[in-house]
Amino acid sequence: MGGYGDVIMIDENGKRMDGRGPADLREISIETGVVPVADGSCRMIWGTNEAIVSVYGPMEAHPRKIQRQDSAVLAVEYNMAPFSTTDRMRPGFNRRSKEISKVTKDALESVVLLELYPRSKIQVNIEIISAEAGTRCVGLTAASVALADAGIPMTDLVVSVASGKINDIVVCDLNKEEDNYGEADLPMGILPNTGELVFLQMDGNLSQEEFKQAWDYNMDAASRVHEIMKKALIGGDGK
Amino acid sequence: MGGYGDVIMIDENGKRMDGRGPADLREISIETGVVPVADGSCRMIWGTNEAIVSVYGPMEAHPRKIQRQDSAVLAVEYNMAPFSTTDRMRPGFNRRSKEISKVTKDALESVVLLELYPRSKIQVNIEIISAEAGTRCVGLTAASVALADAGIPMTDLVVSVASGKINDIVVCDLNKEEDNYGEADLPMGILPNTGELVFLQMDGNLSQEEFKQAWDYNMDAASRVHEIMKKALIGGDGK
Amino acid sequence: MGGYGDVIMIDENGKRMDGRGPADLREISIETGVVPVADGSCRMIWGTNEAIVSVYGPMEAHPRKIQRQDSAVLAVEYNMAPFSTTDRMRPGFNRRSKEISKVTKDALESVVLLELYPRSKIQVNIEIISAEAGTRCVGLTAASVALADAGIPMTDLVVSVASGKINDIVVCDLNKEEDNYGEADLPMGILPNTGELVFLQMDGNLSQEEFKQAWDYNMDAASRVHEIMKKALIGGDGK
Amino acid sequence: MSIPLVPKLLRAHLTELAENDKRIDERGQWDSRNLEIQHSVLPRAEGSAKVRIGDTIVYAGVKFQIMTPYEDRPNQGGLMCSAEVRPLAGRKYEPGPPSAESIELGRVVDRGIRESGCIDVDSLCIIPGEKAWQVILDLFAISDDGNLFDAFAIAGIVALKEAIIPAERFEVGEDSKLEVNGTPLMCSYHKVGGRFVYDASFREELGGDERIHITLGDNGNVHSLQKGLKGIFSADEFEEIMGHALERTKEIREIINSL
Amino acid sequence: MSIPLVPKLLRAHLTELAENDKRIDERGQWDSRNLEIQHSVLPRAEGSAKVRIGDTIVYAGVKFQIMTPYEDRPNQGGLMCSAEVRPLAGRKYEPGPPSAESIELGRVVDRGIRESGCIDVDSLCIIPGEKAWQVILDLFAISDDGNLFDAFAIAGIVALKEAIIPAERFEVGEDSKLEVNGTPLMCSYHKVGGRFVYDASFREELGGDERIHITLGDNGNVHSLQKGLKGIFSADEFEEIMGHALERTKEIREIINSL
Amino acid sequence: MSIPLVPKLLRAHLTELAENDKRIDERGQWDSRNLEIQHSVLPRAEGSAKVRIGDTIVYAGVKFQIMTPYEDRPNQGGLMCSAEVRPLAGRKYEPGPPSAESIELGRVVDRGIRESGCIDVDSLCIIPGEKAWQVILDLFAISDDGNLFDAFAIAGIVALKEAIIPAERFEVGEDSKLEVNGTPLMCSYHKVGGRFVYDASFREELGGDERIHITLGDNGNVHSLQKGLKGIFSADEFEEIMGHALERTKEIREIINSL
Repeated sequence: MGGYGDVIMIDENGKRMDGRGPADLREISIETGVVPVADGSCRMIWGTNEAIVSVYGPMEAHPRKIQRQDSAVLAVEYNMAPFSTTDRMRPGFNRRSKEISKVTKDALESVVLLELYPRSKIQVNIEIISAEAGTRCVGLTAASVALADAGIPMTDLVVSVASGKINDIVVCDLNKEEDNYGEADLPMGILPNTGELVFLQMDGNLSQEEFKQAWDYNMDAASRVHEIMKKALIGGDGK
Repeated sequence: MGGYGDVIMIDENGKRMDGRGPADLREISIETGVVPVADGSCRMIWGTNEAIVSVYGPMEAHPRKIQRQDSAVLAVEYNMAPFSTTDRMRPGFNRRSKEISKVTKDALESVVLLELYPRSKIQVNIEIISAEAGTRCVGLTAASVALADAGIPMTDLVVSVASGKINDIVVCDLNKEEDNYGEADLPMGILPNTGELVFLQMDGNLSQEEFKQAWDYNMDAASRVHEIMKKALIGGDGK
Repeated sequence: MGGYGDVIMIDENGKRMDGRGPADLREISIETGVVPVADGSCRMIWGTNEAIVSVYGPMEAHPRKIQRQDSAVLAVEYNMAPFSTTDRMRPGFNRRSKEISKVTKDALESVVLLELYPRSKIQVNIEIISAEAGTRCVGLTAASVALADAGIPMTDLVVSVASGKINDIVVCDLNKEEDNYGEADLPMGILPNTGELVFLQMDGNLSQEEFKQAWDYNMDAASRVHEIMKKALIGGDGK
Repeated sequence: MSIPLVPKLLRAHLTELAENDKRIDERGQWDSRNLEIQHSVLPRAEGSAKVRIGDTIVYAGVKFQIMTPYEDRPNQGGLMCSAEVRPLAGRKYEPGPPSAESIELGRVVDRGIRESGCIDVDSLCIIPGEKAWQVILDLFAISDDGNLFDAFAIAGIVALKEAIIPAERFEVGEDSKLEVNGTPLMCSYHKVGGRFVYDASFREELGGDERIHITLGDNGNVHSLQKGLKGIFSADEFEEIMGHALERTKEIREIINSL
Repeated sequence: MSIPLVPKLLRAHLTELAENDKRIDERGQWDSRNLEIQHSVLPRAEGSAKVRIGDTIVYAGVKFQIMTPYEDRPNQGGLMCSAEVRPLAGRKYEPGPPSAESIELGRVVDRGIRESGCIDVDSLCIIPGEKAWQVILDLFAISDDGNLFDAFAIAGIVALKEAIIPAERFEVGEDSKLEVNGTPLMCSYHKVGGRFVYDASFREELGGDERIHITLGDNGNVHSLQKGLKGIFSADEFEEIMGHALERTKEIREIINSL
Repeated sequence: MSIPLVPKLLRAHLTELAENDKRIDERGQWDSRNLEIQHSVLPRAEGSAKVRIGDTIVYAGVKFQIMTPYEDRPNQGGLMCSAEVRPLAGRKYEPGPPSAESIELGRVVDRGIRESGCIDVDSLCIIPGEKAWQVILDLFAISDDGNLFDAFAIAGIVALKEAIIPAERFEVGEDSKLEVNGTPLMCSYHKVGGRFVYDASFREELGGDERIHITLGDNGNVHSLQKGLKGIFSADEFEEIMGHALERTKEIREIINSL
């Protein structure tokens, strides 16, 4: 987190700079089928975040040494496009992207029924086209929609949201300024049907009480995002 | 191209700074067998360009995954030696060399009878020992001679020459100063027996008329270079 | 070598700055079994050098293309930990480490009975935890102890020591200051039972006479180090 | 990029179609697929465009950085053009360092724009010898159904033409529009079934031979040419596609100028 | 790092043990292996520690460099934390660029220390806008028998707490102790045989599912969390391990403070 | 570089020849192949040489760059020596990052020249603390039929000895000859069929054991040694080859000095 600072980001009525209350989400929309050549795909706009995800597979895993006898392998590429950030993001190896790719893969492997497709490979590509704060949540959520769009069986969708702390107050779904000057960020990946988790990260400084508040905000927000995901998958425009 | 500038590179009589007329080539010589350990090789000196090319193969392609069932694979490495340029050329990955390797390979694959050698590999290595302008043409031309020296069957040799534009006048075979200050460069790879093309690039600014003039210069020059190539291959010293 | 300079490193009585005479070694201790998860291991402290070596294997060599039909392959990794030097050593590719890995491998391959383990692999990892001068000697010596600790059959241990020249005088086992300001360094890898060599490097400036003196110092020191190695391997603490 | 085995059946099919003057998707030899151009699509870019040709979709985004001019050209800024085709855009693309194919792609699009002179690098100078703008044009593929070259070239010039130099954010003056003098455009031709066609689809590329890329400026001048892949062509063939490119670049230029 | 085939027999064995509330090495669910902490072990480092947890052994070393502060933070130095697990430490580790696993390892340990704020980067300034200290914490594995995360986290904070800024060697003043405000500590839990255990050994990791890392500060505040590997967990499970972590970090902190 | 299977038949043949005091190409144990040295062969280099030993052919070229001296040695320039063996020179060489073999090759040749002190780095200073010359010696193999080490070492010193510092082009004074004090030369020996031979050919290298490289200065002083590859040798063996090297370096030095 960027650190405390003297920036006032929430007024005495609990209104945030962009007009939201503490528990409110930014605007979200989801569209499937946006990569015509892919087996499944999804665009998710969340505030001014934009992620595009494509899914290819199940297909033959090659080279053969990466094949598993009793399940499919899942490969996840998370990447930020060079024009996705205010300062241009240089293409190439990036430790942050590598870690997010890994934890996203860990989360998705927990729900995809990989054992149905031995020796095959499912490739999930997450591209952040425009970044605002919370891109890993947008990427993971959009990836689960794209997998569903590709018809890959899963035990549940994954909804990922983050709450955090600004000016010592816990709020849901930090925007860019709140992320820059905030004091903590708690992204979670939630299975909406059971409330269980497949993804969890956190950094900053939260007391045990603040931590519980942020946790609850995320749980609550997850069901609202879940509704939007379901609408997008049954054919609505996701607005 | 380096851009226009005020440099006068051709006088009122059409004489260029090195004394050549618009359609004249620099001096060219070719020698084969210059890499004793190779299956075929060639040194081509063209102005103060010097390229050395070695050919290895047909030999077993390995690893096996690069093998093709119905033809040989052709691999081409174009590289500039560190001492080939006025400012030292740093060894290592280089996007320009990578592109030239690829288009040279594309050109040579068009004439080599690859289908005669299934599962095998032919390796062509082009090293620019001294660079003057037009190194890709020298490399491609020399490579076709080295392939012939290695006894690899081809439908035709490839003659590569470039014409360009200096001081708004189209001329053949730019030298270094002409290339630096010139306004366009049109390298072509020509099959001398049919006048067909296997290689074509161009950058700069040519009107349709200028373009046709440059094209014609190249066609014309190709037959002169072809004579030198044939002499080198039947045992002359290529002068 | 760092070059001559005006630094006085040996007094008129032949005493060096750390009190040693010309033929004296720094203090040495060896402990085996220091990497509990490895098949064999060794810590060697030599002056303020500290090397830790682990050996894994013989184990299956993979990928299969590195296997040899009639012997094991030996892989050696020499590396300096980032905190091993006064100025932090950046992790990653390093030409010096690559060369030392290779010559150490060349030396060890000369004594390990690789032909006893066809198709398998023996991995030797040398990590310099603290560096003082002579790390390649410490690494090679410790590696031969770790191989013995792993029960890998060898024709002999390898003892590696270096002599050099300071203030025009030949001395044994240069310390850090002597290495920085000295004029030559001659590291050798010696088989203590036969006096034969498996490793030899040298740089600097030695007359033929000085060279012979340094050679003799190394031969002599080798038997002293050999005693310490043997004690460590039969269960003493190596002091 | 992994190389698929040459799909012989596809080649045979394409040849048969060509003999009857047909294409695999019913188009005529010189027909383009549906072309859609949008601009101002990327909130973090200083200029941007999205181009769709059939099921091929690409983005272009312009960013600016401050550079120190080269010693021998103290009054010039720079233009850098970078093309990325990541695994998102098709199952054949793999992560990792750029393949020879995508290096060629980026360099050919770059040359078309650069050599047309539409970006006057002298206009990018801020303080001679000290500071100048570097224009970075990033081309990014979303979906590759063939002919990424033309899609990138169109998206690139459209993004440049709307780019705003963010001088205020860098504290070196007021924001202003990037000067772009001209609209260089590329037309790409692929030999499929023995004859060149315009705007080849992915399947045509897969079963085709060589391709030729022509970049022409406002006045029909040639700024860049490239022949790629294995194949032989004649002067007559080239003349025919050059003729088509002269017409087609005019049409696309009108669409762009009316955006 | 090569990926071993999932060892099914080991998993079955671990599940059976868990059903009887046992672990493979006889420990209870929340027991740690023997923990040994040494400091001042590296002659060339400005601060160092060696930690042994069972047969897992790691070193941490602190070095300092002089950096130019970033333009937007002229009064701040920097902290860099780098973890390396080289082939020395286990037969599964291979030389070459860091794997995704070791990148995660380094970043998770880094975040725990960084986010606790125990290093005040403002205190690292030497000359505002010109010179500041960069603290480099290198974590290095000697023997991996499981739970490198906790071993690195303990070694890291112990090494920082004894580090001396070598100002004299860099000719920028007198040597002084690095200010470290607090002792953030990580506790790691691994799901083995269907339940979380503390301080998993290598064999438990091999036959287990997801792991969770919790970093807590002196006052029990949360500074960093990370869930790794495939697996699903519930809020109740998490609450239980958080409760244990609150206790265990206090115990370890006492050991460290009494060194 | 791909590693060929040890060619057992070749080894057996070489051993048999050695037992009869013969070599595969009829040479005596200490004979060199034909040695040709040319200088001033590269138009773009500031100094250059071409060396042919039998069918082994190499080039060396010297270039200069301006560097900022290191802080602790403000009056010194630098010498960099880089060896490249690209696929041109033999079917076993592959493109890509340098192999351990070619790293060793470059470093051994470099040490021979550097440690002899023949380049006085103090003489390379232009403005103390600000500008100094960096001498770059590039060694480049054209055809590898064995003993690249000696070919590189000879070509390197010959190229350096004729190099002109291009001060005018860099606008820092007048061109002048690079000072080179001495002619360090390397002799390489390979154990083939159980005994060392001088100037091994490619086939001898392929079927041989260890090699030893000795670099001697004008007065017979030793400047660099290297033992490479698997193999054991005795003090007596070493003494014999050192004796030969003392003679042979004198012969080559005379050839070079008479060029």
